[in-house]
This record gives sequence, structure tokens and C-alpha cells, in this order.
Amino acid sequence: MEIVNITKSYDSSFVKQVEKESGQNMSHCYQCGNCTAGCPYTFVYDQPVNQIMRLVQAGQKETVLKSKSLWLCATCESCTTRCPNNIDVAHIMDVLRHMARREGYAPVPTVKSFWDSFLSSVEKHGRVFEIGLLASYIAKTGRFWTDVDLGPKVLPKGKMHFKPPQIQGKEEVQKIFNRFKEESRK
Amino acid sequence: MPILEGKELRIVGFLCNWCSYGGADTAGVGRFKQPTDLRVIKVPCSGRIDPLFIVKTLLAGADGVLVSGCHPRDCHYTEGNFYARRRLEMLKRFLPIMGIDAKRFEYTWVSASEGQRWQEVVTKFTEQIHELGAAPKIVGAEAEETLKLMEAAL
Amino acid sequence: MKIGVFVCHCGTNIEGTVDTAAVAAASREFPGVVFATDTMYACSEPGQDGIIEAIKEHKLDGVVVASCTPRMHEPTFRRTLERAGLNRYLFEMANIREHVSWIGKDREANTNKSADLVRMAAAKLLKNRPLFSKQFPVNKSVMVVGGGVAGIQAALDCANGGLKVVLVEKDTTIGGKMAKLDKTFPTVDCSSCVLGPLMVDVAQHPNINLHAYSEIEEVNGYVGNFEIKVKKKASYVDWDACTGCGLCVEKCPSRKATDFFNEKLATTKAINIPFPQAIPKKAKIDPDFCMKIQKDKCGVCAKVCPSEAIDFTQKDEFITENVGAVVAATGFDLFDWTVYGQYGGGKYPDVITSLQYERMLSASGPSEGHIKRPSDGKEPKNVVFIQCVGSRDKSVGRPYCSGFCCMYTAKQTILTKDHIPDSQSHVFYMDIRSPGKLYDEFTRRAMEEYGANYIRGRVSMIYPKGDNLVVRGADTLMGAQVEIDADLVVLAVGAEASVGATDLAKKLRISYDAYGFFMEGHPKLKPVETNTAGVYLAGACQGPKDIPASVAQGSAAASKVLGLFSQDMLASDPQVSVVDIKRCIGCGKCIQTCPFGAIKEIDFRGMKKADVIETICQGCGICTSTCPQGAVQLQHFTDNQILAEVNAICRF
Amino acid sequence: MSDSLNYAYYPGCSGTGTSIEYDMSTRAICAKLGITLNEIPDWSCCGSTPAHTVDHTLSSALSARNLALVEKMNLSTAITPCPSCLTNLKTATHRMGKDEFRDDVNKLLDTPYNGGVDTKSVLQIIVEDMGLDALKSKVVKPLKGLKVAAYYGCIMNRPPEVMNFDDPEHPMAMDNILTALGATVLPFPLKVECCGASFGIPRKDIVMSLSGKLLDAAQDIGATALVTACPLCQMNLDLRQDQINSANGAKHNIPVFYYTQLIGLALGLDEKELGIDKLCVSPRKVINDIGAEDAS
Ligand SMILES: Cc1cc2nc3c(=O)[nH]c(=O)nc-3n(C[C@H](O)[C@H](O)[C@H](O)COP(=O)(O)OP(=O)(O)OC[C@H]3O[C@@H](n4cnc5c(N)ncnc54)[C@H](O)[C@@H]3O)c2cc1C
Ligand SMILES: Cc1cc2nc3c(=O)[nH]c(=O)nc-3n(C[C@H](O)[C@H](O)[C@H](O)COP(=O)(O)OP(=O)(O)OC[C@H]3O[C@@H](n4cnc5c(N)ncnc54)[C@H](O)[C@@H]3O)c2cc1C
Ligand code: SF4
Ligand code: SF4
Ligand code: SF4
Ligand code: SF4
Ligand code: SF4
Ligand code: SF4
Ligand code: SF4
Ligand code: SF4
Repeated sequence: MEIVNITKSYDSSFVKQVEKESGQNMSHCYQCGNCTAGCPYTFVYDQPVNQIMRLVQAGQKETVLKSKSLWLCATCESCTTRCPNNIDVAHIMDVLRHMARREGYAPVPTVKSFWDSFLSSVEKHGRVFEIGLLASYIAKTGRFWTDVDLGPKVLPKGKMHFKPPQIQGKEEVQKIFNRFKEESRK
Repeated sequence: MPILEGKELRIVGFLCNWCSYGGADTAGVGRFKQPTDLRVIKVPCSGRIDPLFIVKTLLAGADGVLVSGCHPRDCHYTEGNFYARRRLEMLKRFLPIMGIDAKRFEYTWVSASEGQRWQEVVTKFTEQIHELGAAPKIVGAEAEETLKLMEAAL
Repeated sequence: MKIGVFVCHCGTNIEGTVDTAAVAAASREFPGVVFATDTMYACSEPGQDGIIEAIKEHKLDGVVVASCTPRMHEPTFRRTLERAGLNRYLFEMANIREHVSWIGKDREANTNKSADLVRMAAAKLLKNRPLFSKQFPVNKSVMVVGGGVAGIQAALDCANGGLKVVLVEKDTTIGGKMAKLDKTFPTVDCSSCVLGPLMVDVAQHPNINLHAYSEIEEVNGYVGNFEIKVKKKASYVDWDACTGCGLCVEKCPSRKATDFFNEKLATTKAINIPFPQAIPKKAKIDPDFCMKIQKDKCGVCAKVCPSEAIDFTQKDEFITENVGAVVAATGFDLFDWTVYGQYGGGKYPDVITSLQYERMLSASGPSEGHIKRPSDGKEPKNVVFIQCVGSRDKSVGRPYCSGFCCMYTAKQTILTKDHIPDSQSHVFYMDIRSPGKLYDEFTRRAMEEYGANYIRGRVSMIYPKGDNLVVRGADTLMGAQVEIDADLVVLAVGAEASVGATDLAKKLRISYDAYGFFMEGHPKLKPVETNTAGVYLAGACQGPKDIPASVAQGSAAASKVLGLFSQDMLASDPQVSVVDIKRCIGCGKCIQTCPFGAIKEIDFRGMKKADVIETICQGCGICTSTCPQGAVQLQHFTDNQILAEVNAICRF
Repeated sequence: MSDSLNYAYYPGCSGTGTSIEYDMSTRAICAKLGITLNEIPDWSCCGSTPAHTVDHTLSSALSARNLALVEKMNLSTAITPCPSCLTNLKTATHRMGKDEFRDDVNKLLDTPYNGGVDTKSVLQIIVEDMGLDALKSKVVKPLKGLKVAAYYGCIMNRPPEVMNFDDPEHPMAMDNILTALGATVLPFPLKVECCGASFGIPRKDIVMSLSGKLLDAAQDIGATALVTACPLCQMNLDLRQDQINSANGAKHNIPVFYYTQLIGLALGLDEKELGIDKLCVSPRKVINDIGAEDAS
């Protein structure tokens, strides 16, 4: 492992930004590990969530933002519910994801693509169009749907529609997305 | 100068010796930063505080008066703060009649262990007084008149 | 009056943010001030000598010291004045440290405010009058409240010092938590071997009068002369007659009574003696479980008792004790851990508390020293210990460290290995706090010699799987989530203020902190005193403490009491109220409001007047603000003195 | 009393598709229980997890559009069967308690949302507004002999400050309902453990592991059926049960009901109406065994 030169790599503005966007005080974390102990996703994380908290405290921006863990957190709220210091850990994970996105990190591309496909489906139709979402996900990732075996279980039961949902407020929803994009460009 | 003109206003605090004065000390020991306007007068018990002190203080030119004692039921002298509460409640209702903004006077309970709470109380009250600004001066006969009214009422 | 002003630097504590020289300079302009200087450490020997010299040189007859809080050094400087031949009340302090230099960094504002506080102090001082104490006799007996190891130590030290001691214990036996422990760190010697003899000494000491199963009902009076009403709770057994033979317990058919002594690990009889070495060894009936009291059946105990001690109609009894001092030693209680749903919230029988585990380990416990799982009586092989349960946890309102649980957990892992050699202990910890003599060596021994597996991290959940419990935690040093299949889980539950501590504090008129622990007079200088003269603290009632510290504080409290009683007479505080007989109209309002009954009505040439009984007056001043005539004035805090301070800052 | 059981209803996207049987059974039992559901006209997607991973303002705006529609309906309470939708709707209201955030969100909307809507799960109103006694009195076919494990999923009750319902570690709402229906509810230790959520598509391995543990735990305690309140959980446990079996070398064959379907059965509703046939793992045997003890 590399030596971390704290004087050089400590990024105080990063810590402040995380605190501002999440409304949490990072110094409250005393590294007990309760969040990691309860996190169902620790087994696939590259950094357990308590270490993410530590890395943020230590201002290690890059290490945090390129962490895969951010993309594998399911916002299950186990960490937030059990943190002895009442830190909303899941909220911080969310905020870190926002920052990672803004800075162009996406170390687990499949997850990002899935979320993106989901949202574009909402943007387009106002509601999720499940088959369309799958098609778009496959197109983005180039992975043929790994769940082909599920097709026969779902389709005959009339659970998925081949036609996108039709809602009148579709444009309204699109406007939400458009305004959001404008606002974030500001 | 009694206060730093432009920066500070005249705020007088009456604190009981056992709880709130101790709480203010605890805040100091904890280095809990506070505005500098407040000047503290120590009394043995909030029950020692005659409502007329507060009226006289306000008439004498204070912009705000803060009274703080032990929490109800925690009084070092068992029930002094109950007397205080009753009298100060009365006073609060009479102040506007005398032409004094009731917001210039506040009473609260802070225990000797509550340094943090003291910091909050002082900060909040000082901000409140700064929002109201310097008190209009009631002078001469008018002041005498007010004082007499108060004396009769309380 | 010629006033001298001394502005203290306190090293950099004050000087760092206050220009003390400027404060001294400004002071010279204040009415009455003839001399002012700044000084490095006013309370030090040269500092005090400087004050004395100045008094003599400048013929001062009043002194203002601007320094720390009067709660710290007012008595010091009053003595200084006396040494210079001045009356101690011709002195005022301006608190420019706690109230100025420590709460802000703006040097200009601080300097100005400090000068202001000196101006107020000087203005009040101009109205001060010499006051003189009266002597009053001391009742040289002491009441110790709480008979844990701290209270026992305090009681024995006082009794050995020749004082009469009244020991009041709310349970039927003294001993406190220590009586429930198996062995104690860091020596791992048997708890009852250490405590037992002390308890016997208490029972046999001619100077100790023990009221067990009793509580404080009411406290009146003041240092040297307290009058305390004690409630002796109904035990339904005449303790003068009971010999503790135990026949009644043996024969009582009601076996389901809650066994508090064994931390509810077992049940006990409706009539019982908590443990064989109990002091006093007397039987008590738990009315909730007694068939005679509940249903008017049975009565077996009364039939078998050879001493005819059973009395089903017994009522609470009240007695009054007169003492000169009180030591509060009411100890602690355990945090109710069932708020942790993730640990099962009390649903899993094999998740127990550390104190329950002590009972299990103890040869006199319900399992006779065999470690058995409550669920099925099996001997556990994998035992998981979780530290900081209900401590260092803001989310449950307990942010403080309980101090001794790291140590007793290490002890319990050692004892576990002793009891079950093929067992494995696992300890989840956040930090190991073991700063005493031989303490860290002790926790190291648990790991190195006894093979306890210490895992740095907290546990997020426990759930049952088959016969076992899965404990899921984190090993933060390994950076991993870990799971242990445990047979038994022991929670190192934290300490909190004992039930009823705040009620007692109110009766004794002492302060307590946000968690209900009693407040000491000063964290460093008065660790066993309280703010109420004559009331002292010992043991865990002041904050979590292990046995050595509790015993040390018990002895310290005793030495304070012995010191107080080394004088035959105490000096009264002259800061009491005085009635100006000419102004008093005899309306009686002050008599009604005085909380201490310190004012009586007298007849003065045929007229009703009020009169303050000096020794009873506590100096609260409630009468003063009640009197419509301004006739009764609290000395040193008269209307004029307080208004002088007001005018010093407002009127110009 | 039934007057008061009148709510705006938000089915959620999956309710129109992969969890259509949840929506069907919810509507069916509500009709039977006298709970009036007024579907929010022209509701749109709440954005689910993907939205809040992008931005909180966007996520809240997608929810707030629907809540603004509820305000127009003059109803004070909106209910939804789906915990994921619920979280989004609740979090939006919670966060919009802060003026600055509310203004930011409303900037994205045509119709601003003022924050006056209370959101609850269908589960919560059955337990709290209607009450178990009322439910019990309507049971015509008690679920005797059915041994179930009630699985709540991770976000139904967490974080407690926002969700404000039931116990965050040991929720009991479904357990109590199922007991009232006459079923035997086994103590399920992993009630609030995450099933793998929406990672089914991008990271199937995760779901195989997490949902696998849930199925194992249900088997350990001897449950003959799992009961859920969440479309994602149900899908992971039911639709993917075969995949889980082959990934983990297991042989689970345990039907996974929505609790609403079991209420429906106990109320004597038609299986068709409850979408029982839409479940992947066949519940036939389990349903046939209900009351078997009684008969014998
Ligand atoms: C599981 C466990 C293991 C421990 N192991 C060790 C160890 O190995 N070594 C060690 O040094 N320390 C150990 N300790 C700490 C030890 O228990 C305390 O240091 C010690 O008990 C403190 O003594 P105390 O007298 O202050 O309080 P307590 O023991 O709590 O005694 C207080 C007494 O006051 C009585 N009382 C309470 N309120 C009132 C009232 N209002 N009126 C009258 N009486 C009242 C109580 O009934 C009790 O008898 C352990 C603690 C625990 C929980
Ligand atoms: C850097 C540092 C910072 C600290 N900060 C804090 C703090 O912030 N708060 C706190 O509570 N504690 C603090 N401490 C601890 C504190 O210093 C001790 O608790 C305290 O000094 C102990 O007092 P003492 O009287 O027992 O011993 P000492 O202070 O060591 O006094 C012993 C005295 O005995 C004299 N002496 C020694 N041998 C003989 C002899 N043979 N004959 C005659 N005289 C002898 C010595 O000269 C000395 O004057 C700190 C300690 C250090 C080192
Ligand atoms: S649970 Fe809270 S305090 Fe503990 S490591 Fe996680 S964030 Fe930090
Ligand atoms: S919210 Fe994310 S980080 Fe927290 S426990 Fe759940 S998956 Fe882990
Ligand atoms: S008198 Fe007070 S302020 Fe001055 S040196 Fe002593 S402790 Fe410090
Ligand atoms: S039988 Fe009588 S003397 Fe013996 S312990 Fe019981 S009450 Fe006391
Ligand atoms: S009368 Fe009560 S205490 Fe006595 S033997 Fe019977 S049940 Fe036990
Ligand atoms: S003593 Fe140890 S176990 Fe107890 S609260 Fe402190 S750190 Fe935790
Ligand atoms: S000051 Fe007055 S009210 Fe207070 S104790 Fe003395 S006489 Fe009583
Ligand atoms: S209140 Fe004043 S006037 Fe009345 S009796 Fe007391 S001292 Fe006299």
C-alpha cells in the first residue's frame, strides 16, 4: 500500500462539501464499525462503509469517489438505523454517489447503466416501461439479458407489457428532468 | 464606556449562585464561545430577585435583562425558583403596560452542569436583543411614573 | 472606603484575551478605587502577599480581585484579607476568566467587559459592611446513605474515627453491587472474601447504627445540625426478633418470587434472605408473592418461626435521626439494554447482562458457580462479550464511558476459561480503557494467557439460528464483517445513576448532572464535596467508578467529615437576613414564604414584628424580595448592593 | 367508521407490471374491508432508488408531483403498497420540511407541493386505522395450519425517524395480521435484512447471495410459505428462486405471497381476483393444506 501523505492529500473542501450536502457532521463518527457490521453489501464492497466514513474524515477525495462501494450500496438504511452517533450514513453514501457522478466516476458500470436506463424510461414515459428499460440496459451494457430464463415465467402471466404506459402528465415529468438539467448546469 | 458602542448592547443577567452561575462557569470551563454583551450579577437564589430590580434595570438604561435560576424542583433552597417563576410571570405581563417591550426580558432555567445550554441561552437572548436594537430611553418624570405603577402592581 | 483592585493574568488564561494592565488602569478611575494593579497569579503565595502588602501600604479597606470564578477562590482571598486584618466581607470578585476570557477571543471587547465587571464589583463593595460569624455547636454524628462498598468504607472510617454513624441502605442487606460479584479485577480475588469481613465489621461496630430496607424521606437543617426523617419499609418480619435462621424460607411454599439479588436468573421464595452472608441477616416477605398477604391463605412462615417474628400487618415506620453531616453513596444501576432491538430486545434467553454472568460465575449463585445457558442449561463453549452496551452511545442518550466494563469483561473472559477450559471467549470492543495500576497488564493477560479473542468493532445484530445465536459484527482492523456462532452472549451493560438518585439529590439540595450522577463541588479541587455544606459524596453515585476508586472516595469523604467535626463549634455564615424592626409592619409575608421556617413572629412593645433565627436562615433572600416594606434585608445581598451593581453598568 | 377509511392511492409502477398481483389483491381486499382507494389520477413514477442516487432534488420532485396531485384531490393521506415508493414519498415530504429544499424542488415542478400530505403504507392503515379486531371479524376462512415467515424487507420501517411505523428491528405488523387470519407465524430472524433490492439485473450474484440467505432462514425455521409486503422482495424471492437454487446448490420450493393475497384468501375472495396464479413458485399445495387439520 502506498504511504498516504496526510498534509498533502487531506482535502478539507471535500469534507466540507460532503457535510454540507448531507447535513451530517463527519467528526461524529468514532469508527465503531456498526455500519459495516450490519451492511448486507459488505461482501461485495471494495471499502467497507465504516472505512468510507473514515476516508471522508481524512479528506481522501479520490479514494472515496472511485470506490465501487458507492455503487453497490442499496440504501437499505441498516447503517443509519443503527449508528450509535445518529449519523445518517446512507444519506452520506447517497451524497458521495452524487459527487462521484458529477466527477465522472463509475467504477461499477452495470449498476450505473441500469439506473440510467431506469431514469430515462421514467423521463420518456412518466412511468417505468419495464421491457423498454431492459432493452435500453442491454443496449448500453452490450450484455445480453442474463435473465432470459425468467422470460417464460413473466411474460405468459401478463406481468410485463409490450406497450409503454401512457400517461397524460408525461410532458410534466419530462419538464422536471429538463429543469433539473438546466438547474444543475447553473 | 460600559459597552462597546455599535458592537454591544447593555444586557444584564441575574443568576442564582447554585445552578445558573455554575452553568455559566461550566460554559467557561468548556470554552463555549458566547457574545460579550452580557454582564452578570450573582444572587443567592432566583427567589432573591425582586421584579422591581428588573424594572429598575430596564429604566436605568439596560437593553435587555436575562434571569436564570435552577430548574423547577432543583432549587438549592427547595422552592425559591417557584416564587421567582410566579413573580417573573407577572412581570412579563406588566412590562408592555409600562411601555417596555416584553421581549427585552427573559427568564430561564440552567443547571450547573448545563454549560452548553447556557451558551445557547446567552447567544439566543443576545441575538434577540440585537434584533430589537437599543432600548428607547424612558426618562425623568415618565420613568418615576412607570416605577410607581410597577411598585403598585407587583 | 479605599478600594484596591487586583487584576489577575492567570498565566495566559486571562491575559491571553484580556489586557489586564488596561483593566487596572481603567479601574483607577472608578469611585472609591485608590489602587489598582495587574498580577500574574493572584492566588499564588506571591500574589496573596502582594495583596496584603498593598492593603498595608495603601491603607486599603476593601479589595476587588478580578480573576476566576468566586466559586473557586473566594474563600482563598477572604482568608488573605483576614490575614491583612480586614473583614472578609469587604471583598468582591469580578469573574473575568470563566465569564470573559474563556468564552470569547475578542481582546478589545473582553478588556472592556472586564473593566465593567470590576466597576460593578467596586460599586457593590462600597456598600458592603463587615459581617461577623457566630459560633454554633456541631452534632458529631454522620449519616451514610447507601451501603455499597463506598458507603461501607466511609461508615467504617468515620466510626473508627470515633463518630456515631447512621447507615441507611434501601435494600435488606448492605454490600451493593460488589456483593453480587464473583471475583474482582485486577487481582481476581474473591469478592465476598474482601467485602464479607467489612460487612461484618459494620454489623458489629458499636458506633454504627444500620437501618437496612430504609430510605430517606425528608431532610431538614444544615451543616452541623441536619434532621433527617428515615422511612423503614415494612418487611413483615420483626427484625428485632428475627435471628436469620432461615426456617421460614425453607418452608415457604411460594417459590416464584422475583430474585433481584440473582438478577432474575432464578426465582426465590416469597419470604427470603438474599444470600447467606447478608448483613443484616434478616428475612423479608415480598408481599406480591405472599399467599397470606394476597389471599389470606398459608401463614406457614408464622407457624414455623421459632422467634414469632412474622408480622403480616407491619407498616412502614418513620424515625428521625439528627446528624451533623451526610455522605451520599448510592452507587449506580445498570442500563436497561432491552432498548437494543438488534440484540433481541430481551427476547433471546441466552443474551444476558454482565451482572447476571457474575451471578452465574459465583459459587453462591443460582447455578452454584457453573456456567449454564438459561435456555437449556447447557455449558456454553463459544461465549461472545459485547462491550459498550448503553455506554458511549449517543443514540440511546448515554454518551459517556462507564469506565469499568472493559476491565470486568477481561476478568470475565479469564473466569470463563477457568470454568470451562475448552471454551473460547470473543470480545467485541471499541477501545480498551484500562488506565489503572496493573490494569493494562490484566487485559493483556486475558488475551495472551487466556486466549480471549478481541475483535475491534461493534456488533450490529444478534439472531437465533438453530440452538445458537449468530452474532454479526465488524472487525474494523481487518476491514471485514464477521459472524460468530455463539452459545452465550454477555453484554457489558453500562452504568447509570441509581434509581431515585435525583429525588435524593433534591432532598439533600445537591446538584446532579444531565445523567443523574451527583455533582462534586469542583471537578479537581473538591471531588468529594458538594455545593451544600456538610454533604459529601462517595463511590459510583458521582460517576462510574470501580472498587478501588469507590473505596478511595469513601475514605476521602470520611476524612472530610472527620475534618469538619474536628472543631466543636462551626462558624455560621453571616450572609443571613436581618429585620429592620423600625420598618417592619408585622404583615407576616416573610414568615409565610421562608422555605426554612427561619422567621418567627415576635412581640415588640406590643407590636407584631418579624425576627430571623440566624442559625436557621440559609441566606436565600426570598423573604427580602417578598417584604413590601424592604424591612428584611439579606446581608451582603441587600437591595442597595444589588442595585449598586445595576447602576454601575446602566447609569452613565 | 368506513367514512374515515378514505385514501388517495398510489399503486407504483411495478403494480402495473411485475407486481400486478400485489395491486390486484390490495384493491380486492380494500373493497371487501370498506377501505376506499382513490387512485391518484395520472400519477407518475416516484423515481425509485435510481433517482435518489442521482440527486435528491430530482428524486423529491418526482415524488412531489404526485403529492401535489393528492393535494388537489383534497385528501390528507396517500397510501401505497410499495415500500420503495413509500420511502421516496415520505422522504420527499420529510426533506421538504426545510424551506430551502422545498423551494428547490418546487422550482422543478409545474404545480408546487406544499407538504400537506401524510403518506402511509397500506399495511400501516390496515393495522392502525382499521385495526386487527375489525379485520379478524371479517375472516371467513381462517388460515389454519399455514406456517409462515413474515419478511418485511429493509426499508419498510427504516430509518425510524422518517418511516415512523412499527419497530425498526422487530416489526410486527404483518405477524399480527397473519396471526389474526389464523396462520401460524414463526419467528423469522431476518425480518429486516436486505434481499438484494434492485441489483437483480445489474448484479445478479448479490441477489443470489442475500435472497438465498433469506430462503435458507425460512427453511431453517420450518416455514411453508414466505410472506412479503414489497414487490422487489417478492420478485427476488419468488421469480428468482430457481436461479438462487442453481447458484447456491439449494432446493427451495417455497411460495412467496403478498400479505394482501393471504388476507384475501382468509376473507374468502376468489383466487383469480387476488392474482394467486401470477406467483411463480406454485402455492397450490400450501393453499390446499390450509385447514387440513380442521377437517381431520
Ligand atoms: C458486572 C460488573 C462487574 C464488576 N466487576 C468489578 C471488578 O471486578 N472490580 C472492580 O473494581 N469493580 C467492578 N465492578 C464495579 C463495582 O461494582 C463498583 O465499583 C462498585 O459497586 C461501586 O460501589 P458503590 O458503593 O459506589 O455502589 P453500589 O455497589 O451500587 O452500592 C450502592 C448501594 O447504595 C444503595 N442505595 C442506592 N440508592 C439508595 C437510596 N436512595 N437510599 C439508600 N440506599 C441506596 C444500593 O442498594 C447499594 O447497596 C463491576 C461492576 C459490574 C456491573
Ligand atoms: C504533560 C502532562 C500533562 C498533564 N495534564 C493533566 C491535566 O490536564 N489534568 C489532570 O488532571 N492531570 C494532568 N496530568 C497529571 C498530573 O500532573 C498529576 O495527576 C499530578 O501532578 C499528580 O500529583 P502528585 O502530587 O501526586 O505528584 P507530583 O505532581 O509529581 O508531585 C510530587 C511532588 O513531590 C516531590 N518529591 C518527589 N520525591 C520527593 C522526595 N523523596 N522527598 C520530597 N519531595 C519529593 C516532587 O518534587 C513534587 O513536588 C498531566 C501530567 C503530565 C505529565
Ligand atoms: S456506525 Fe456510525 S459511528 Fe460507527 S463507524 Fe459507522 S458511521 Fe461511524
Ligand atoms: S444503506 Fe448502503 S451502506 Fe448502509 S447498510 Fe445499506 S447498503 Fe450498506
Ligand atoms: S486567582 Fe484564579 S484566575 Fe488568578 S491565577 Fe489563581 S486560578 Fe487563575
Ligand atoms: S424463621 Fe423467623 S427467625 Fe428464622 S429467619 Fe425466618 S423470620 Fe427470622
Ligand atoms: S405466608 Fe407468605 S411468606 Fe409466609 S410461608 Fe406463606 S407464602 Fe411464604
Ligand atoms: S469501560 Fe470500556 S466497555 Fe465500558 S464504556 Fe468504557 S470503553 Fe466501553
Ligand atoms: S433569607 Fe429569608 S427566606 Fe431565606 S432562609 Fe433566611 S429568613 Fe428564610
Ligand atoms: S414581610 Fe417585611 S414587613 Fe412583613 S413581617 Fe416580614 S419583615 Fe415585616
